[in-house]
Amino acid sequence: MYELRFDERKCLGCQTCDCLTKCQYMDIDVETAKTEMRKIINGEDSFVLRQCVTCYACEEYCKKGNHPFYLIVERQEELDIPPLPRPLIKQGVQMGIPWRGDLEVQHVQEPFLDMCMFPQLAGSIQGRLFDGLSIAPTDTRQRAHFFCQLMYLHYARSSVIRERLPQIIENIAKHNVEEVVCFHDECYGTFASYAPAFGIEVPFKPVHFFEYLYNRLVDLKNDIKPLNLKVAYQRPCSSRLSSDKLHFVDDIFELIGVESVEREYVGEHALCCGGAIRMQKYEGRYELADDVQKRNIEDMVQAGTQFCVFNCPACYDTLGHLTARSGINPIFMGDLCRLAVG
Amino acid sequence: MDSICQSLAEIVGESHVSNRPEELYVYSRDLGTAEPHLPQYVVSPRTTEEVQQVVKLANREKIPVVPLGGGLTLAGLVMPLKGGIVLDMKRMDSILEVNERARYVLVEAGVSQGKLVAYLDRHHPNLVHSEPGAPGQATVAGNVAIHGQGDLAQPYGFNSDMVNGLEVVLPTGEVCRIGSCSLGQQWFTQHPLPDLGLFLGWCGTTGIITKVSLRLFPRKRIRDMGVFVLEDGDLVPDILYRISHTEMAGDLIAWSQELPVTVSGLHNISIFISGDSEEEMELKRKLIRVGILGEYIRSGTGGLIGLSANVRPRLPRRPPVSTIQDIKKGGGFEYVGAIMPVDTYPECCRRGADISARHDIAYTLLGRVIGRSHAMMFSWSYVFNRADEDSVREAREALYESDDLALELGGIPWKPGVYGQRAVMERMDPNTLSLMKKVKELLDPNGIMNPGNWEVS
Amino acid sequence: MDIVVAVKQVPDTSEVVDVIKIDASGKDIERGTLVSKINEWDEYALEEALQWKQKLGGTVTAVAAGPGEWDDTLRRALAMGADRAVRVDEDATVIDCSAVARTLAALIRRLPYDLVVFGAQSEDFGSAQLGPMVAEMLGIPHAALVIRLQVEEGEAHVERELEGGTRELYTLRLPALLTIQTGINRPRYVSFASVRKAREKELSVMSLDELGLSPEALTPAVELDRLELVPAGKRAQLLSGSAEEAAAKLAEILRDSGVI
Amino acid sequence: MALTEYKYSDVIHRCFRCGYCKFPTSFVEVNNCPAYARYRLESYSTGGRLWLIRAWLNDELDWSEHLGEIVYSCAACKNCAEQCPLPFSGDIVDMIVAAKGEMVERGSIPSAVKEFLENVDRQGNPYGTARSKRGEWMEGTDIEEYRGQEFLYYVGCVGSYDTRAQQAARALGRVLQKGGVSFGVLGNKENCDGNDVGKLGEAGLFEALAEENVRQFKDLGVRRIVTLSPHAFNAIKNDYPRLDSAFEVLHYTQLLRDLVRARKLDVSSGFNAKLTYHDPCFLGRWNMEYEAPREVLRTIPGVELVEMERHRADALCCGGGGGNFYTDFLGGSEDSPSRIRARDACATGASVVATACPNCLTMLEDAVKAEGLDDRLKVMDISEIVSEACPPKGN
Repeated sequence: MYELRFDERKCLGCQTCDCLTKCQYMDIDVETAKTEMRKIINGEDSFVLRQCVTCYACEEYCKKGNHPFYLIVERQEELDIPPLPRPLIKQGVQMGIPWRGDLEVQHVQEPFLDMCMFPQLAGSIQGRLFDGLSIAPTDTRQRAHFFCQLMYLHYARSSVIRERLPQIIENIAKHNVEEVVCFHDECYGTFASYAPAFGIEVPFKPVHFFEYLYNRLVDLKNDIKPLNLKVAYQRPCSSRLSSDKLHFVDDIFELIGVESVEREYVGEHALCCGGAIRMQKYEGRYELADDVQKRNIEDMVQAGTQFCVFNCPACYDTLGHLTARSGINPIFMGDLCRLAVG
Repeated sequence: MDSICQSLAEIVGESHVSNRPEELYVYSRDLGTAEPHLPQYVVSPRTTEEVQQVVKLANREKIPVVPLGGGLTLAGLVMPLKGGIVLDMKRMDSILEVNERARYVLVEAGVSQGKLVAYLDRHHPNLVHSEPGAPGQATVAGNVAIHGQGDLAQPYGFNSDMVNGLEVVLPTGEVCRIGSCSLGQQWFTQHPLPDLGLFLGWCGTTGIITKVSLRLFPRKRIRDMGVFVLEDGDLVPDILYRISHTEMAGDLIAWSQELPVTVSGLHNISIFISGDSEEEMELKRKLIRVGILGEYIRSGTGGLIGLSANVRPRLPRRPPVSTIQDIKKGGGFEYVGAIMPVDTYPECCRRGADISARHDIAYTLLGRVIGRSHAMMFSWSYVFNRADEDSVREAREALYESDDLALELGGIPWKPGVYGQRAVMERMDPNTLSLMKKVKELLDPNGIMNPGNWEVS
Repeated sequence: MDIVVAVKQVPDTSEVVDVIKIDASGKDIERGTLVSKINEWDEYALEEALQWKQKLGGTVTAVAAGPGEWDDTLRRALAMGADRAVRVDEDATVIDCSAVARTLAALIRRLPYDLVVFGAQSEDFGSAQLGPMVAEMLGIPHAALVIRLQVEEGEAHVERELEGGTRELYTLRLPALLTIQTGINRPRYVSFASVRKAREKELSVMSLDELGLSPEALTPAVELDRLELVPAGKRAQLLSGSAEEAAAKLAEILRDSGVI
Repeated sequence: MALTEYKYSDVIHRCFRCGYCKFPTSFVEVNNCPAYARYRLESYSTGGRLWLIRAWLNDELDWSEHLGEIVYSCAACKNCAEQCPLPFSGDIVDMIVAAKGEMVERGSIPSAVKEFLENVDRQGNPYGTARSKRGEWMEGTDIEEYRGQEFLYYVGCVGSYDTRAQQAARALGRVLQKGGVSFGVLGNKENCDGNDVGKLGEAGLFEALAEENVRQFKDLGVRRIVTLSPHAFNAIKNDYPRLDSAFEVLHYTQLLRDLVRARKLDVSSGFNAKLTYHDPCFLGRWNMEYEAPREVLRTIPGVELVEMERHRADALCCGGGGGNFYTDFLGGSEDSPSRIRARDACATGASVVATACPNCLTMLEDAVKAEGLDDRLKVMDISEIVSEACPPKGN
């Protein structure tokens, strides 16, 4: 079966242990970090496995190209110390079960956009930015057949991902396209980071949604009306799996004439939306979620943010109404770009 | 038009009487699984006086009279089992009085739950009634006539316990008022007068309710809800007991259903709270979330979604919009509701799921707490395809089995159809039964009121 | 049972009386702007025939003596359910009733029939003679202004309408001819699609000499001198206000004018 | 036709008769379905109607004039489609129209409907008045015949023949002239648009009318059409394109909105009144145009626009839709939808109820009279209000 390709030697030889020392939710010095990582590698229990809020960030912090977060999740599952209460795990795992009909392969051509669990948002895939773009799924009854499964990293259920992902990849491959634009960067992370890390073959080339948007905007450069807005980007956890694509955020902002505000919780220091944290079972997580969201939004407000830009529908759902409450309009990146080209 | 039809037309006017096949067809059918029964006449009165004259005529001619409200009991209680006149009360739909200070509303029998909600929203934002959660055309009078409950059941009990007074037309045609209104006072109380509770729960077999005074309650500005998810249904009664102990919750509903697959095999407790300020809300949330649910969450046996100032609640509309009847793409839905001890929740679910499995219908189980865990209304719901006889039959059998199960587990079927009524009366103390019989004979000597229902042989 | 129904086509003047003009000849109205339709009485006759065909089986044949544009009306008859239609080609407007009667009689003699039905009269000339004349010529019994029909064992039991609503009940031995009064039934609607479909049904046209009739035989017995229009009244008055008010005003006017 | 051949045989049984179709979104009244409002019997509710249609197609029930009236009392106002929570809500009106179509094919329809259709077939209008009189509404105006102007002003049957609606037709003519719009009309050459014929289930006749109109429009080189009636607007916008016609069609309120926005129409004389607006179904629910008429009204100095409790997508239909302005299955009672609507309008305290549809105009006009409210409430078409707000020629 598929196994995590984790280079233990690299990790044990690491002098910085950025993975844990940079963590924004645990206060860990290098020495402790070394000890705890060793325990984790050896399959022993570690407070890290309990204190981890599953924000994915260590995947980005690790300079060695290792997969500390995937490893943590492996261990959480092996040692049966999941961060979530069991009923929520069961509920989440069942969410990915197709129950409203078999896969219906639509005829599509490239460019092709994979909507994953969010066909209901296909409405915003309109206008010149998306001319000639094929979309699947378009029907909510079909979405489970496209669900990238990566969400289960929050659930200590990496096994579920490995078990289902090959079928999902096959479903997408059935559309006979070489390149697949991923509406959600959770999908991009799945195909570009998770699958390789576990040796799961991906017969198509995933394209990050922002890369697609950027290229389209370049095509339409002359028709862009600069928006002159001050915006903040809410980084989703899965964007930690595609740091190399993060630059497209600023590239796009530049093209459409919006200013990314100066703030504390940006880039590496971005804060999680709090959605996953709030569901976790450990004492104080509910309050932690409140605190993280509060800090995040106050930071935006102080920086004079007018629009909070989202990629992840889950972040949008969790945080959108809160930013709105503070007078900051929540908006998806795609919709922001549409404003610029009309 | 025969002579009866003629005289009915003289009472309510031509366009509000019919003995034509089209009306008879529509009124011969219930929304549930009950077999059709043709009425001879359909009448839609506008005033108590018209109802009175219709009843006098019917009593003289010994023609059955079946009062109909929203027709949403689904249990066939408004089917003319022995023919006669179906009295569609929905045209009597004036809201006559709201007493803001004494917190009650006086309505005509045909006023719909939807209209009352809209009216209070608009004109009395500080008042709310216990809304039953049926489609909006369910009527206020129909609901109390069957001992219905609503979304204030946990704090305040059955809707029929919220009745301050009634106007009824007796089967012999007299108009009779019950409660303080019978002294010509305000419609603010039924007590301390001698108990005349002869009409609530009788499903229109002892008379026709034409006016109802219903208690209203403080309406809080902010509403919130959370869903507590469990794998182990056995924990539910205890959790309900403890949440109701805090006295911080409003509606409390435990439910478990097979579809959508996401929730399959789980038990959910929907917890509704309301308050006038964020402080009040936060206090209530904390007392429930931390005080009661915290230990389950920490042990990993329960998970909470919502019940936080920072999580947008997915509050249902009042009245809610239901689409469950379309699950089988068949436009059919009926449930057995029963008033059960809260402790029986786990067994109700286990056995209910078995019944559903036997009849190949996805299980849909729900228990709404009534009073401080004094009881719950537990419903076993079954969808069916109206166009497929087998599907209808399966559902009907499942419903019969559910009636028996409710009794077996120590509960009582609520607004049962004829099958359930018989099952109840078989188990009833003979003296109670004969008292019911005497009351019925006293009030309705000719047995014209909704005959075939609650008939003591 | 085989039934023959005679139909004619008339100008639609129901709602348009005030646009009718007399043409240059003074003997006819200007038909240019007028739309044609089936004669109302004939529609009831057809419906009655079709209903009896539905009950007893047999055939319904629609016949007419008129110019080519009358085929529209015959097609309509076919669309309603007639099995076939025959038109004798002649200009019915220049000949008189007796001539039309002779023509139709000649045609009907060649057709199988147990019952012949006509509309009681025509909307345009309204002479109400055609049916009876044809009956005489065919030598069969007839009844006019029939408002109820019952057919059994070779007999037709009919009810006809007299002054002040008095009724007359007859039994006629078939074959017989009846002229049908409006209101005897509810003529079915003829949908646009069914008219299209009816194009496949048989509509034959016969000439006078095919019927062995010489033009001389059809020389009118009655000559039309001229037509005149009734001058429109100019004392109409519109009453405004609610129903009650309008009624009150009307009553007042009637009282003043001594009508009541 | 047996139920199995009926286009909606696989859905029609899915109506549960939960009754949302009787209400507006707010649940404030149970009588937002015009036919149910009039009779208050389940048979006249959308659900009852669907159950009866199914029973009839299933041979559980014979056709009768009464069944016909129940089915044809549907004003096609789309409130049910708006409120029904089930996935087939968009098909409900078509389910009823399809049943009417079956009645039409069998030849069994209520007499009033038969008259309507035969009149349209013969004279090109439901009243059966001569084609040669269609243009009379413009006598005394200097409105031009259409000959290649930018807009064809399509008036429709009600505006052409109904004396009250003719006033609106003329008013719109004046307003378009004031706005410097280049337009012409067809006069006697205009034919019925067929919208209501279609809703009465006479698909054949509708197709014929549509083809004829499209042919005539094309022959005359028409590209842009402005209609007085939302009914015509709906047919030309949504149904004619099936005959590969590519006209740009506007309801006149949309054109007026563009004119006032572009300051091409001077409404400075204003109109001093507290006024409420009644949404015509074929402009509102059928074509989601709620804003244009309101915007036009708001731009008129002196107009104080107040809304009725039920408006926009929740507006109560006047009861004139689906041919009922002629067949009148909903008339003759204080529960007639038009009279309920008149009372709704009066309750706002407005002195004028404005609408933008000749059918609504005539229905409400009669209703206000029948209610004896004519001294308190004036019924006006927006074209008439705008016409009064335009300064007389010269300035």
